[in-house]
Amino acid sequence: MAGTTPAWRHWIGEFLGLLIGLAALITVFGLTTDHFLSGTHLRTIANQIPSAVLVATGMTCVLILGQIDLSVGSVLGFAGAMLGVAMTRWHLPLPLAVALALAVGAICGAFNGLVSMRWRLPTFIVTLGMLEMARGAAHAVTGSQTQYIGSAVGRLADASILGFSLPFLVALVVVVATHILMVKTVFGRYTVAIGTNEEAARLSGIDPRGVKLSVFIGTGVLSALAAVIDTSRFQAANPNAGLGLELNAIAAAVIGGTSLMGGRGSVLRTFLGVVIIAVLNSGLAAIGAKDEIKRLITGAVIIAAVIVDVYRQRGVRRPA
Amino acid sequence: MAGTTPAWRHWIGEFLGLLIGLAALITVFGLTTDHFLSGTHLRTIANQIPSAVLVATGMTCVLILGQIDLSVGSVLGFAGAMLGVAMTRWHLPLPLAVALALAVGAICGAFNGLVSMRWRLPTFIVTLGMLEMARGAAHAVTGSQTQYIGSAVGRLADASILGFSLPFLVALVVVVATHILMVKTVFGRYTVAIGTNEEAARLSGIDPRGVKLSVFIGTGVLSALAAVIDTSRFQAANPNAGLGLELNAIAAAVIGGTSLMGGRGSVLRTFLGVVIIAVLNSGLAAIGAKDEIKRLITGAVIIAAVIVDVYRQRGVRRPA
Amino acid sequence: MSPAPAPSHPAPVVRLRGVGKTYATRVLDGIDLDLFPGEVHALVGENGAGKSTLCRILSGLTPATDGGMELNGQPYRPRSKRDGEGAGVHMVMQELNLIGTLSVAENIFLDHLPHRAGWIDFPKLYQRATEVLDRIGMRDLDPRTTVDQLGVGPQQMVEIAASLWRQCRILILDEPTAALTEPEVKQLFEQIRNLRAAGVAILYISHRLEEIRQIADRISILRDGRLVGTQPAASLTLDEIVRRMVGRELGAESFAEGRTAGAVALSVRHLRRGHQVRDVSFDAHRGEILGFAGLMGSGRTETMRAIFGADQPDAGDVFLHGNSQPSRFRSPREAVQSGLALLNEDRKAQGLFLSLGIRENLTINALHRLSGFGGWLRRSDETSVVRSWIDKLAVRCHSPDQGIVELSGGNQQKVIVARWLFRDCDILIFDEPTRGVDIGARFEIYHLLADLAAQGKAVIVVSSDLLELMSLCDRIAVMSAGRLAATFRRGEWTQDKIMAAALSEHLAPTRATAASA
Amino acid sequence: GPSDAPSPPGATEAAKASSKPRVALIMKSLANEFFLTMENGARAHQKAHAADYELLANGIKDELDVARQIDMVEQMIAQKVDAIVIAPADSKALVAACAKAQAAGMVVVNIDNKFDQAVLDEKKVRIPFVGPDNRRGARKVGDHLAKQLKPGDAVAIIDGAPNAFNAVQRQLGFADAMAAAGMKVVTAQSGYWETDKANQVAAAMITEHPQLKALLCANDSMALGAVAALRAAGKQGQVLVVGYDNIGAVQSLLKEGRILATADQHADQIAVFGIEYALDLLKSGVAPADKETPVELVTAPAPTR
Ligand SMILES: Nc1ncnc2c1ncn2[C@@H]1O[C@H](COP(=O)(O)OP(=O)(O)OP(=O)(O)O)[C@@H](O)[C@H]1O
Ligand SMILES: Nc1ncnc2c1ncn2[C@@H]1O[C@H](COP(=O)(O)OP(=O)(O)OP(=O)(O)O)[C@@H](O)[C@H]1O
Ligand SMILES: [Mg+2]
Ligand SMILES: [Mg+2]
Repeated sequence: MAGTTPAWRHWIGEFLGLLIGLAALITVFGLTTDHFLSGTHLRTIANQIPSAVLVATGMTCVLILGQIDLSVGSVLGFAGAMLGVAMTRWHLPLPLAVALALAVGAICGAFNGLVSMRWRLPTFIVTLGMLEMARGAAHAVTGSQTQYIGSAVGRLADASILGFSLPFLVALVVVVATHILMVKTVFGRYTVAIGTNEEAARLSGIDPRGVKLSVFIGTGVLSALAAVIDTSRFQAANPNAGLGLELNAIAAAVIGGTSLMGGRGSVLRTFLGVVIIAVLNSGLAAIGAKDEIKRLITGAVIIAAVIVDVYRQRGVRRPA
Repeated sequence: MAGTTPAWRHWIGEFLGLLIGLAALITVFGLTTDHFLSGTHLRTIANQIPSAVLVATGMTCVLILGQIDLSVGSVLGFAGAMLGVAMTRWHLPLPLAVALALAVGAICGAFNGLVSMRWRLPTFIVTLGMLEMARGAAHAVTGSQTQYIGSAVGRLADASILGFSLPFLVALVVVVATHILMVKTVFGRYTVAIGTNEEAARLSGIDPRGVKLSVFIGTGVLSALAAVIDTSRFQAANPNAGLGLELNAIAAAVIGGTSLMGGRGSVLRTFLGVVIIAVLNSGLAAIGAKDEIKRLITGAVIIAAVIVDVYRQRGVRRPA
Repeated sequence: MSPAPAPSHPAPVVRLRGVGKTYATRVLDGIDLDLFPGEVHALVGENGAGKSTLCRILSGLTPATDGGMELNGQPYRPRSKRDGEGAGVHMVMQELNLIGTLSVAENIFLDHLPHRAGWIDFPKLYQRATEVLDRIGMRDLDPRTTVDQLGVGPQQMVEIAASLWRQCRILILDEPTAALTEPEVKQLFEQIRNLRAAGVAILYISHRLEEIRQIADRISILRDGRLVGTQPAASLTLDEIVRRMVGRELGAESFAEGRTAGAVALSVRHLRRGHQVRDVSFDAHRGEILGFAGLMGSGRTETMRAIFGADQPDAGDVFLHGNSQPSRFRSPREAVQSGLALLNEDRKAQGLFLSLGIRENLTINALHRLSGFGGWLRRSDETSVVRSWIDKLAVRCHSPDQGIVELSGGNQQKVIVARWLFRDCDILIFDEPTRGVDIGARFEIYHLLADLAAQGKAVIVVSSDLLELMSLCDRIAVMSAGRLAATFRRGEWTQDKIMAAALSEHLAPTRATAASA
Repeated sequence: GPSDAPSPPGATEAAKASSKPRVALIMKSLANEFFLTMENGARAHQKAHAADYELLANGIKDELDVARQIDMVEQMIAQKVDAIVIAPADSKALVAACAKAQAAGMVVVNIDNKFDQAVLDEKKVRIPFVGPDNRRGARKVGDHLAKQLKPGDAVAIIDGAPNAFNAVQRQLGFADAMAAAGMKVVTAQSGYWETDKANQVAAAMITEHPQLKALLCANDSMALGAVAALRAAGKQGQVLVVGYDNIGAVQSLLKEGRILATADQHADQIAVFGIEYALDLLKSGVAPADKETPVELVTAPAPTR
């Protein structure tokens, strides 16, 4: 975060490794497939990632805070389920149903934050509990049935500007806004400080509880927003949505250089992490690689991306 | 870990919360079902947990070391797959095939350790990569087919003493041995030291690399041993075996009071964590509760178990 | 200037020639230094002069950029601390480096745990630890205690104990006494003298120049990374050391003049917390500096933490500004909002945000003064604030965004002092504010504290350095085993009286072990 | 006496009714609508025949968690149930456990996913099977699709989880139908039964193979993902989608013609057949022959293409 290099060099340094990795991936897939490099395909990828971006953004903030949230995927499932049920069974209008879904996300996040603070529990375990509970709740409210909603919700995803869907633009706005929040505001500074040394922050007169609670609620709401987007893309709410998303989100954040020890991370770079994973998945599917090969390559690329990032950091500053 | 309280009070304090929780669970299920409290049933549970115990034991050591290993489940799958293929396709004798499986575990563990140390990568990401790669490898070697082996391998699991299967006894021995290793030997103390403050340990003249590598290899071998046990119980090797096991293992360790920040944890208490989870699963199945209820209860019990543990710790020592 | 030879020892154990080190800037340049067996060689210099860096090079923690070293006439190029230790060079580092979850005994012998085939011989370990602890006067410390239950002082003693049992040829002590009170310092010096008699060369760093005059045979003075000179200790007066260190006269100033105590700002009544704080009552007035003296573990830190809401007291009340309603702070945040400040003694664990820069560390608790609507930070305002504090306290750094880890220990301390000064509180509690701070900057801090008091703020200083308290305070409260044993006004006190009060509760000895924990 | 309390029975009730046979139904993932329907069908049947038997229904969290399902069988052995009706998550790995149950004197009926014959032979056990033929069902769906295409058209298959038996069967059925009609399968990849994963795969397939005329999905959840991918790519109506399972959510898609066809395996009946088999066996002790349950092709009433 700190550095004495001029701003532009700093920026390039921040993103260079990731951009090189991304360019390399795109080149490889561009050369080995016919249509990968087409505008349509890249737009297709862009329109697939919004929910992953939102969830990874929330996860990055939680990780910067020195905590973890394993429940993001389940909360996505639960919020989507509520949206689906609200529209298909209770026939609520779309705005109300969306508000309900977001509220569900906020409540789950608040639960995570409050319970872990009240009893000073590791958030790993509280959110692991929430992972189970929210998934159970998603199945309970839907009766484990995918709720087909139809175009009533689909129009959210269909709106587009310059071929980029509304969800993609929303995700971009959220990323930029969160980045600014973390870098330019008191709140962000507190988050970083708490993630670096919570005790020192507390003794400096910061109340870590408010910050923690806000970050967890924010993450819950972002997961719910992702649920709204997914539901509108599929025009259906699936109680299994978001299964295993937590590891993906963490992987994206870590590829983007976020530290699991807290205090270090950047939402913008997480965004690139998400894009890298999405391009990789999409490229492998375009090649039509066998499933086991896909896994081998995905694993190797995740590790390679982080290695590249380590060299980048060496270039910019010596490791602490 | 050391303390000035008399040894017996120390021991009771260490295990009291967990034992109370366990007793409560058993009582509840004993009252609500017919056959839960039968010797056969408890023995059945005992014979189901060995592989979970082994994996959680390895995970506990990794967590004490201040690292994490997300690949345990996949390595279990891969090692089992190799065992299956070695016996069904290459017709290796059982001891050789088992040795091969253990070697696979050791190699995966060594990869995790070496790669993360060579490039100073977070083990979260390296083992996440290994999670994908080992699962891919498991599918590749088996062609995604479950390998049926038959009684050639089954006899390992069938051997029993006093109704306890050989695997259960093996798991017990491993738990006790690992506990002693961590508490009574130089190696164990170094593990704790590195997990608490790697830099300080390094400055005290400890070389963290050897310890780290050993712990990762050990964890890999334990996962492979778990694979051998599972394969012999099922008489078949399934390339999907161990899916999602990493979170279970971490949950068991954390329920047992292991800190995710490193330096704190006990293999014996992790064992109780595994037992609690197993009893819970088993009891819920005996009731035949609906799936979403099961999930809700599982989530709540995980959180409750840790809350009980927090109160226990308050009783024994002031929080640092 | 060429190094002055120590007359009695013809062959140096270590010979440094032209040693230099460059990070972003040049921090050490052309150091020539000889260490002779059986001498205590003091290294003095301002914060950031390069003392710790020199020690780090000598012990193998970091390589020199240029120059060479010889050990017993052989070229010496350690590539790690292990290398250095293999060659008989040991060091007690400036910052605490203990393993919190391990026992005292395990920490002392961490790299040489007595064992048979890997099995630790615990009885032997505890017995040897007890012996080592005995030697430095820590008889009361149970070697099985977990280290993170100890305060900074005992931890420092454990750290020292961990180096004293070693067979070494060179022992480097980087500010070992910064958190210690007089009895411990005495014990340490006794051990140092024993080692000296056994022919060990000791490189000793401290900002307490009185100590240096007591223990050192020769003194090397560093300024801005260069060696100003090495001379026999007997040939240097205190003033001369200071002048050559700082490059100017500091003069004999008093920091206690021209103040009149005003109304009561803080009164504490019957405060209790566990065994460390037992019925403490006192008043702190506006416009005065109240000192807290006491032995290590006497409960000063615990008292301040309980007042500040960092720990919850078991009983007792805190009144602010003569209010009849007690204010009980449930968190440090409430205390800060009511105008209290507490600077912690353990800067690494409780003060610093190690992976952040000077900027973030300095402004963290006064961001409301640097932000506008919605908490938007005015970065340029912040930069100028940070710069002004860097200038005011002479923090040695090359940019406000330099990582705090890259600063020398004393400069880190200044940043944290600046944090609380900038926050602008009415009642300031400083626990060991000059821990590791050089004499020049110490005077700066004294000036600042005196100014604050003169402005009508209430200032409380907890310090293990009695001389510091005596030159700074209007009153000195003395704690002994958790009780307030005596309070002296300026003029009433003498060093002996204070020590007697500090020991008063120990006349009926109780084991201060962690049996209660 | 007869009681209409649903399972789970309380301890006292159980004691009262100890003469009733206890049947354990062990299913695959209850996160999957198909098995939930199966479970609901069974529970309804038990309610209607509460005097005849008690039901213990359990499923695993994740279809791939074979170990957990084996644990469950062992547990039911310990619980001394009278019969086990099982939809195995793995057609080989569960044989040993079920053989153990038979050896312990329990009646075992295999539903939904047939045990591997070679393994059964090796173990020398006979376990009656009640269930649909996934391959034949997929073939029906594929044949119906082929009628809407011209020979030589490019199609792609989105498979279920790679080593799931029914996934393999459905893939084979799809492939049979396509081969018979002369279609070209340009790519087949796994969507792991999930909407989201299938969506990603489908999106890549339709850009990489612009000539694609149809997507054959091994279940309806994945078909939903495929439909979304088409919509996002603006290729709705140009590429046909078929699914499998006939879940509630695809009904309107079928009507709108956005999904061409799916297959209905009558999940609610499968478990019921299995349970009735088990009860018969308990009464008579004579093992009935395997029974194939019907798979029906479901298409829109009037395709609006
Ligand atoms: N890792 C580093 N990167 C950059 N600069 C460093 C680093 N470590 C030390 N420095 C700089 O080197 C100089 C000397 O630091 P050193 O720690 O040796 O000072 P010191 O004399 O021990 O001071 P103190 O009395 O405060 O402990 C300081 O200006 C410091 O900022
Ligand atoms: N000799 C000792 N043996 C064991 N524990 C000790 C010893 N000295 C202090 N402690 C512990 O260390 C802590 C120190 O107390 P505290 O910090 O309040 O005292 P202090 O007067 O500020 O001393 P210090 O100068 O060490 O900061 C207490 O928790 C005490 O139990
Ligand atoms: Mg220093
Ligand atoms: Mg103190």
